[in-house]
Amino acid sequence: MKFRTLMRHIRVGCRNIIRNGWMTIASIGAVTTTLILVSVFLALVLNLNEIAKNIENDVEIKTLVELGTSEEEVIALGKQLEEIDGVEAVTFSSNDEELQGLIDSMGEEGETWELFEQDNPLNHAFVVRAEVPQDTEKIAKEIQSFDNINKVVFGKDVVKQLFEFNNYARVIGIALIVALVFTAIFLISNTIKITIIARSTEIGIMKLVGATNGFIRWPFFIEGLLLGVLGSFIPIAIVLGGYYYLDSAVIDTISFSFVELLPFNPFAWQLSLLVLAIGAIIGVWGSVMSIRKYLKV
Amino acid sequence: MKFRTLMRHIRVGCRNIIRNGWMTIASIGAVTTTLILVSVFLALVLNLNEIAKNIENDVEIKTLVELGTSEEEVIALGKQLEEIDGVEAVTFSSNDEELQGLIDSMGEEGETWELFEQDNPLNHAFVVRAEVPQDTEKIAKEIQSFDNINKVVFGKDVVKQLFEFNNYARVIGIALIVALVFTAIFLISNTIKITIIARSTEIGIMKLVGATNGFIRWPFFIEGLLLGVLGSFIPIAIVLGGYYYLDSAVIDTISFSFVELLPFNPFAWQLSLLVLAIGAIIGVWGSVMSIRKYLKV
Amino acid sequence: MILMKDVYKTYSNGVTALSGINVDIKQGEFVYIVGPSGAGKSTFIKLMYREEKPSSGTILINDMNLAELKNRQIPLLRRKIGVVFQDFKLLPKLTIYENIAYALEVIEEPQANIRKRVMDVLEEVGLKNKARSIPSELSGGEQQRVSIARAIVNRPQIVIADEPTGNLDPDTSWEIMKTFEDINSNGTTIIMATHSKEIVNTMKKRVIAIESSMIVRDEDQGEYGYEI
Amino acid sequence: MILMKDVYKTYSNGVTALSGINVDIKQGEFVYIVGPSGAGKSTFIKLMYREEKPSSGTILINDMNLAELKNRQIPLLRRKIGVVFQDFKLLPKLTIYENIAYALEVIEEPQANIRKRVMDVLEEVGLKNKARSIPSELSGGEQQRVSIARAIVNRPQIVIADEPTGNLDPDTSWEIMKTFEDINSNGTTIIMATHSKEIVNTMKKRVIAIESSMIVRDEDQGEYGYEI
Ligand SMILES: Nc1ncnc2c1ncn2[C@@H]1O[C@H](COP(=O)(O)OP(=O)(O)OP(=O)(O)O)[C@@H](O)[C@H]1O
Ligand SMILES: Nc1ncnc2c1ncn2[C@@H]1O[C@H](COP(=O)(O)OP(=O)(O)OP(=O)(O)O)[C@@H](O)[C@H]1O
Ligand SMILES: [Mg+2]
Ligand SMILES: [Mg+2]
Repeated sequence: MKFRTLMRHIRVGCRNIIRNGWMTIASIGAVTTTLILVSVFLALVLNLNEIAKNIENDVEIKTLVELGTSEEEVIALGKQLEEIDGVEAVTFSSNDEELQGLIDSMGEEGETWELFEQDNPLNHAFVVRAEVPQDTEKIAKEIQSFDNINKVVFGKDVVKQLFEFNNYARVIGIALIVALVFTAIFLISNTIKITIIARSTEIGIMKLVGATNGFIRWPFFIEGLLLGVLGSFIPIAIVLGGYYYLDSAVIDTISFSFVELLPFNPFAWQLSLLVLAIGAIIGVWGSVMSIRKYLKV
Repeated sequence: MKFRTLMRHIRVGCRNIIRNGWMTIASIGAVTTTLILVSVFLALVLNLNEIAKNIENDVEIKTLVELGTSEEEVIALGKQLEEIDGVEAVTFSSNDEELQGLIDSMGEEGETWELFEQDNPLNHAFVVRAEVPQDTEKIAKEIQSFDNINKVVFGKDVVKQLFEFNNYARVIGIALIVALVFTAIFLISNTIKITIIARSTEIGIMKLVGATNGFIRWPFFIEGLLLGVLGSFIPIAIVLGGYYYLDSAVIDTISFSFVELLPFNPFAWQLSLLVLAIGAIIGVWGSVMSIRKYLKV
Repeated sequence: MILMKDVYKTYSNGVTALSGINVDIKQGEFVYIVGPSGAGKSTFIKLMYREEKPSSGTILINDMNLAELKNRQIPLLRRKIGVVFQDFKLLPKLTIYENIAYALEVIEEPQANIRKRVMDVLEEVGLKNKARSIPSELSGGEQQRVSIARAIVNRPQIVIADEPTGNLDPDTSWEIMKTFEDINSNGTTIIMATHSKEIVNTMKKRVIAIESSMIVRDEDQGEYGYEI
Repeated sequence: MILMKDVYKTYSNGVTALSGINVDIKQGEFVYIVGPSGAGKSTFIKLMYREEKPSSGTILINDMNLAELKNRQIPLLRRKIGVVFQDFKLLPKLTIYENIAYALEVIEEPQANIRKRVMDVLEEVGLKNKARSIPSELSGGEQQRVSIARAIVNRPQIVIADEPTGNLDPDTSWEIMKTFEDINSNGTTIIMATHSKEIVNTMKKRVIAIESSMIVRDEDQGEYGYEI
């Protein structure tokens, strides 16, 4: 293809965008709405995923040391714990600290227990945190086999439920996103297909006056690209604007410690780029696929 | 309009569905995908809402009775508690029951506490449950002002966070649904609009040979209705089939007590009906709106 | 019956297609409109069935003032006028039968009548065997005859034909002209734009010649030609 | 140059439009195709630029065997042939200028050449002032002339015209015929389906008469008419 022909195709592609008026508006409208859907969803699911991770990270294993274990043995046990594969941090908590914690956690009712301060019936404890929360159970089992262990406690059921729930949620989230992206692809290329069906007579005429398939396809290629790109502008604006607003203003007023959004920079930018890419690719793909049928003979 | 003319319109509407071939398939495709999206979402959000409600319902207020309160006073207090506005149920739990509960909840570690069984330092307690979970805090305050109260305990922070979180989630869910329904409306009517733009020449010819606007509009009305109804078949099948599967098979394997789906009957049926109605209404509305432009003169 | 007074038509792109048209056509007349390509013949015709509005001037059809016609009255006007369009204007997805039947369906004829009338008129234009074809399966001349059939199927008071023989061979043209003469003799007004010198000069009728948007000649029993 | 041997064409709906066609047209000839409406003239023409494929038989154009032509070679064939379509086939959203320029753009002419050729050819058909209009703003005859202009703009070796004067008044028709004669005298082969007795009988050329799908007459310097 000669360079001037390429320029011609680009010119014609842009011209068609303008001349097709309503059809163009309708196509861009379809691209815009579907991409808004996709991007809002992506932002939501990715952030929920992040939140789920934060919650999981709060899970710890409490190792109670056998009563009457000597100080050296306790120190050795601490070392041993730190050396376990996948352990991130080990914190020691003496039986006095444990009692104080118990009293504190019980509030006023805890006062009753203060009488035990002289004769503490509690054990020393190690708080172990896993690098990967899913390893928690495995690590707990390993600790159980050590010497001088009175008991290994972690919210087994709660954690399991949480993980299970999070895993389900994550699978559902990813499934939804994949479904949504496919839906978007379908809807956009569907819309473009209809506009091209509406132009099949014109494509036929072009062929009759000696245009090759490539010559006909190129302006549609450009047009599809433009439709996709133009259609992704509003979704990107919404992603950037909305996310910025959420990130800075709203979150401050919500008081859950575990809710922490992915940082605006680079997350929102990456998402915008992704949306732009989806729009452009589907636009091109939709229009090129749709004319194929009319280019045969 | 004569009856035979109405029959003619219905016949022609059906005929157009068949003759428009690709356009019909593309339109139905758009309706189908958007309605799948809407219905899966509706099912999801409504069920999550239900789950959130279940969790909230688990919240209770524990009222500890002052040590040394006489039996009559305790009984009177129970009556008083039951008479509070918005209280659903009041359960009494003696100090022995409380200790047993504590011992049980602590597992093996709890054995240490068994020595207290002779000399129970715990209070009697009432467990109060609010009718509307959001009233919990208000009721707790009221109880605080009663006589013979040692302490009123409820997971203040946890509950508040949970409610807050649930409220946010619910608002987001409803917002998403509303947005999704509007998106569906837009996408479907957008698709139908394009197919009608593609037929604007034909509409012009009809007008030129003496057809009134009503005469032209009717078959489009029927066609839009059929598009909407046909397009809602697959989504309904997915709703019914998928929900039935989830309700019966999958949920059994998930072990969270608070996860309980809305019952298949009537929920899935209602949802199907809703989807059918949305499809039909948008189909009709989209096609009737879109030809308006071409009916002017 | 048809009266135009001081009619001007300028299209939105600035082209003046008709200027100062004055015409009076009586019930039952047969009128040829002649003139070179782009003179304004089709525009003249389009004004009568209100495809186009005049820029100024008065048009009366059957005492209906087209300037005062409400939008919802336009279909009633068009049902009284059968039009053969220069570009046929057939509905591409309907069969020939359905295309012609459409003109009867809009006036809510019973199915049985429709069937009979359509087959009769298809017989008349020699296309009975094409009833189930769609327009794109027809030759140019066949499509033109379908357009003619549709125009006359509901026996309108006025038949307006824009070059109805442009795609027809001489023999078929004469058959069509005979049909037009038949329905004209039954009292139907016929207005026909044409380029056929042979037809105009053989079948002598009133001739209105338009050139460069003006009527340059209007004579009964006229000859083809539009030079002044 | 153009050779048809035992060509049959039956459309998918069962209509036989051509049967047993044998024709040999030499480079530089001027041939009229005549025949009644629906005889098969347009089908005969459509076979040559491969809008339709023959059901059986051989067609050679410039020694290209159309039966063996690959899909991607079809555009090359069509660029050698300028076609005036019976229904014009203009691109509705392009201006007249753009419509004609399209035939030059496909062969990747430089812009400057395109501009000059298009304006020249518009001048030739008398539509220079309509260059910026779109087809729907043109009269029937004007659209037909645009189709003619597009067919001859890239100086093809063969010009095929399907009733190119059907919507034209006699004067304009003669101008177009003069243009055809001009390019024919420069060596271009011209094949023209027509219903105009006057043109065929005045401008004497080879006449191929088709009736009911068969060639019933093929004579040099023939007259209009297709009865055997
Ligand atoms: N819709 C339109 N918009 C703008 N200009 C138009 C329109 N229709 C026709 N014209 C112009 O108005 C003039 C008259 O057109 P009209 O169709 O009436 O000619 P005509 O006499 O029917 O010609 P022909 O014999 O070629 O059909 C022409 O110059 C044409 O270009
Ligand atoms: N695409 C098609 N499908 C089926 N039948 C067709 C098709 N095109 C033409 N025909 C039929 O084939 C026959 C020949 O058609 P063709 O167009 O070749 O006639 P023609 O000689 O050009 O007539 P006219 O002078 O009216 O243009 C006609 O009976 C027509 O109905
Ligand atoms: Mg005209
Ligand atoms: Mg033909």
